Amino acid sequence: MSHDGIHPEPTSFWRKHVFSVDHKVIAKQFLWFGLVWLLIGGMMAMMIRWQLANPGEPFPVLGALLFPSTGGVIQPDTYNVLFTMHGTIMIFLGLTPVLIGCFGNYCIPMLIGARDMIVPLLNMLSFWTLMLGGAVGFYSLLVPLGASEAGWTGYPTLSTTVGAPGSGETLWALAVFLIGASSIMGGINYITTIVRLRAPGMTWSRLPLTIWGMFFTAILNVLFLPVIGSAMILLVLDRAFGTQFYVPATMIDGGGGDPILYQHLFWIFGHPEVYILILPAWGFISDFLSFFARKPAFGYRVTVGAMLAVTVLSAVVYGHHMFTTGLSPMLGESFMLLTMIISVPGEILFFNWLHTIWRGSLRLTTPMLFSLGTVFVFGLGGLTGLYLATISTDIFLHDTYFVVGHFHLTMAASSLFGAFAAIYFWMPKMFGRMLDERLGKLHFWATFIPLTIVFCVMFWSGYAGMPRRYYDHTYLEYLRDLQHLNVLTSAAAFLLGAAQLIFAFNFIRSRWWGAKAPTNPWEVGTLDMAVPSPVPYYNFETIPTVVTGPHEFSNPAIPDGKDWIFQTEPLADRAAAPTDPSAQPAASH
Amino acid sequence: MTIASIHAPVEDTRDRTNAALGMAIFIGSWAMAFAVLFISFLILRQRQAVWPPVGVTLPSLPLAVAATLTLLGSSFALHRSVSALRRGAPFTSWWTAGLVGGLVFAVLQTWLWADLWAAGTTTFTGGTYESLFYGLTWFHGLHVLCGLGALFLARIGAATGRYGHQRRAFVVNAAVFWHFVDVVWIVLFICFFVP
Amino acid sequence: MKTLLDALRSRATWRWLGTGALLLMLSPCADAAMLQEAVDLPNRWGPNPSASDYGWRYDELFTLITILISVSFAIMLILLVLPMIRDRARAGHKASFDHGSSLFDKRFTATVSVIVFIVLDAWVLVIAVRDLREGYWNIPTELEGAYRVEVLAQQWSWNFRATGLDGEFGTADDVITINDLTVPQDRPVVFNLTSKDVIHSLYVPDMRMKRDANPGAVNQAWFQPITAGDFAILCAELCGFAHYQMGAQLHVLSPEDFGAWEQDASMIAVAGFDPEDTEAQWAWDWKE
Amino acid sequence: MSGTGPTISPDQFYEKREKTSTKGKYITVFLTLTFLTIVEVFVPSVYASEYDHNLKMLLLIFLAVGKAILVALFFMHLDHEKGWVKFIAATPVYMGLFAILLMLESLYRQVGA
Repeated sequence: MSHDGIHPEPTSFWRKHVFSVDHKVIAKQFLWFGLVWLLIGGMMAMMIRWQLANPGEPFPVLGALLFPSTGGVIQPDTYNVLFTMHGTIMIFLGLTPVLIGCFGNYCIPMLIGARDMIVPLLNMLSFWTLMLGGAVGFYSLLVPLGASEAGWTGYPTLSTTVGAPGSGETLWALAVFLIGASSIMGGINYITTIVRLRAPGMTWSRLPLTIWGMFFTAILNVLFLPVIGSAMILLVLDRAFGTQFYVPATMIDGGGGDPILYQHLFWIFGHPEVYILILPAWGFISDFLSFFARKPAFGYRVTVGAMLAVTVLSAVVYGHHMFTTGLSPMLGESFMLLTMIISVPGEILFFNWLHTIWRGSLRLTTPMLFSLGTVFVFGLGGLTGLYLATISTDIFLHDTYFVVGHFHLTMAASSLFGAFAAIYFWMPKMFGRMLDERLGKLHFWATFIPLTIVFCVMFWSGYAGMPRRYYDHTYLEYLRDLQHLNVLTSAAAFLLGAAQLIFAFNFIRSRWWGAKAPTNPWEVGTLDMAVPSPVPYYNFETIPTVVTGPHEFSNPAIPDGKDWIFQTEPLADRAAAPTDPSAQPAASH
Repeated sequence: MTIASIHAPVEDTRDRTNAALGMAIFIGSWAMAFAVLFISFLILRQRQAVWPPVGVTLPSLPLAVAATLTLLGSSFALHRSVSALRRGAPFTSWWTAGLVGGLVFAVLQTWLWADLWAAGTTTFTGGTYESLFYGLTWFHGLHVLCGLGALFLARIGAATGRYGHQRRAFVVNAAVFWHFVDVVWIVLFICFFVP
Repeated sequence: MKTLLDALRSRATWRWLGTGALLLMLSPCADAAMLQEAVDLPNRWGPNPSASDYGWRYDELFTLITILISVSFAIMLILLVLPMIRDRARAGHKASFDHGSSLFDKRFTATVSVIVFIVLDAWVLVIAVRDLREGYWNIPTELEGAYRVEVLAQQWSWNFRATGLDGEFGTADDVITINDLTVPQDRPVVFNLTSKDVIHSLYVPDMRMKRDANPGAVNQAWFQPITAGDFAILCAELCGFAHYQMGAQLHVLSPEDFGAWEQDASMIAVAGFDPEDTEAQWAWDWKE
Repeated sequence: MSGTGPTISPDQFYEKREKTSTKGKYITVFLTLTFLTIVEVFVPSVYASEYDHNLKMLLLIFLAVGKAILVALFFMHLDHEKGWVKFIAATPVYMGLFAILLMLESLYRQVGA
């Protein structure tokens, strides 16, 4: 391909760094945005844990600044705001921007061999809509009569004016709507880009698995974010115009609005949202495990098929969030069966990951450690899901800390680990600087160990019957003798929080003062690794022509005795390759 | 290529395909939002023993029928216009007809709201019917406004020569969005106006 | 400005900043009072033993799932850690080359996943469906001697209503209590739940029961106490800022004690009945 | 994604398609839609209370869906030579499944309660 379409790089500050349409700049904007919100959300988690370990004691240092009226003590309504906004921020403003906003934007054009997203302007708009959503969400914390405190799920009628008179909840719903709109814009862009802008020769079976993960995430985004958008519109109408979508007319006999309708709508979106957050991480680690085990990804097509199966099934298992709301038994049993069926593609993914690293040549770099960590925590979280998929055990465990431990491991910890793996992996290409490996490994272990303790102890608390979203577990006698579990969780959680400072330090230092990154720091063959670090404005001087798959590691047909090959380089002739039955050239896999 | 196409005077098949695919995904996505609203309608209507609920003044039927036919007519005009555009024939007069049809629809819709509000059927004091009626028609109305904006921009662009046979993706997509608004209205019509 | 930049570039600055921040973050951990308190408080490591007829179903299934997933997780861990040790990159070590795309591989994957599904999921599923049909969802009717309780949840208390001696709701002898429920031992206790304002959830951990109280609808739930004594009732669904305070007491009395209690309570209810007090007339027709 | 271009230019393609499809067809579609709208309005008055309520509902839903399909099929042409692209826009049709599911569930709650 010729040089058409290469425009000169914008030179003004605003066009270059702020209102840029360049996917790499937008990716960095998403990254910084997400990291700042992760910090804020993490701080909120620290406050929550502090309150649970030391009920009614002032939060050290920051408490006096944030809650001067109480001398730093977190009040019950503040506590509800904290966990509500912790959930909302972490999911919508922290993980989504980092995983999907940043790495979707960065990886999709880079890995498929395009110069930018298909509609760069829409891409920019997506970021600024998210920014607006974030601003509205943040502003909701400051309004009189209290911020949103109905949980991140925002169940009516607690989230309607019946339970939350302040305007904070309305702003929260608007923020979620705006963030959803941003994700839809991103999703449309991602799908169209992947379908239309793949470089010549980049067939569907030569896409890195990262792109597949992103593709399915984008599909879920465009299909299910409108659902939450509509649910939020109805909520806003209920709150602002006195409509009756979610508020029943009478206490007992139906009529009027239906609070359960919201639960259905919310979870029709909410369960796919779990996969929206985890599919990119699955994509990353499927690639990274292969990259750093120097082995092809085991069962590429099966992995993609499993991701597809999860995508398709994700919409029809949502009922397991509602086992105690009074679903009809038939529906309950169907959802239990479907939930168990969706675990099969999950098992297949595990099987393929474990098979990928088996008999490899493992380079335990930081991205690899985080990928292996993802397998570990997702394994733990996924398996404990069995308790919650089973209605008769879920009846006891629903809305206890067991659920908190489970979903933090599956959708929070694993996607966070996936995000960290991706940051450590692509930092050199994005910023042209290496992250410090020693600090990175320290960060991994200092995160991994406390994290496992935090959520395993949460399982234990839930097993002992400790309900979630309680301000003070020592208030009721039944829970007083479980306080030691809270203290243990909190101590580990503070360690976990402190460990993130290592990352913040490493990231900031390496961003400006880190070692200069070589062109191909990890010796892998994807398209982005062939261009200089940091990546130049239009990515590819000429659009590359792809001839091999992304995972041809240790292929005997690779010339020059390397164990990797660029996707643009052909493998040696089949006849020249040793007669290993499994050594097939890329075209056949 | 793509980035160039934002400012380029002509577009090629590739660009048109991109635009068509993007629009198809957008319509698919946004139809989900309306699907959710219609599901809410079904559920809430089912919870109501009598429909329409006792004491509710229904909107004026002739007005609603007029609005529906206007919208259908406007869709038809836009379709003729796009067909002409694709052939390279003059298309602006049909387009103007469609745009005017859309404007008339907006006026009729406003009239409907005003009528109903004057009759005492308001959101603030109302129940399920009012909630659904105003909630869904307002949301639809916003899309009508967006659609009218797009139709208007396309018309201006056609007048200034920005859009034409060689550069028509925006025009086609504006028409497609308008048809989508039309389809939603057809379902709304059956939900609220037919007693 | 330049000195500031130089300071930012120097390692010492960062070392001090880092250490300071780390210490700040770790300071909560070093809170001696918190740890001391944890040691001093009475400790419980699991749920209390089941006090209900069907509680064993939960306990048994929980144990079964725990065993199943522990074994699975152990296998996964071995397969994860073994390559990390054995297959570390080192001089002279080469990774094997295998796309895992042969028919054999696909069949192998399919077989493993089917086996895992049967061992892990299908088994549990069958037991769970049996438990639900025989236990949790097999709600006894009035004819089967059920003791019926209407529960009206509100922010932030539980209103309980039993029929009293006449066996009918909405009469003067209805026993109405707040945050305090007395039920007979060895008789099924069936609840009708609804809510005045927001969603609540009636959680009786020792009976292994939980059910949401939704405004605008009535939900059913039941258990059959097999031990007399006092138990806790909690709210499990976020219901506002005093959610954590929304507890109640459950008293299970032996059949004889319960008979005497019901007699007394009914009489007191009749004596205290005030037809003017419409707030207290919230009974509804029992829903089976 | 290279080398999959059409063998005829898209303009020729549309010319060809426009020739095969007559102007009259779209006018017929429009008139059909108008007719259906009028039928919709008259259905309730013909089907008064003595007729089955559900039948009326079904008929109305059928009419509305038919009209929606007509508009989508005949008017909503994306500028793309491959016809299947417009079916992407039809994915939300599967929300119908959820609609049925939710209505059954809602019925259960009302009857069961």
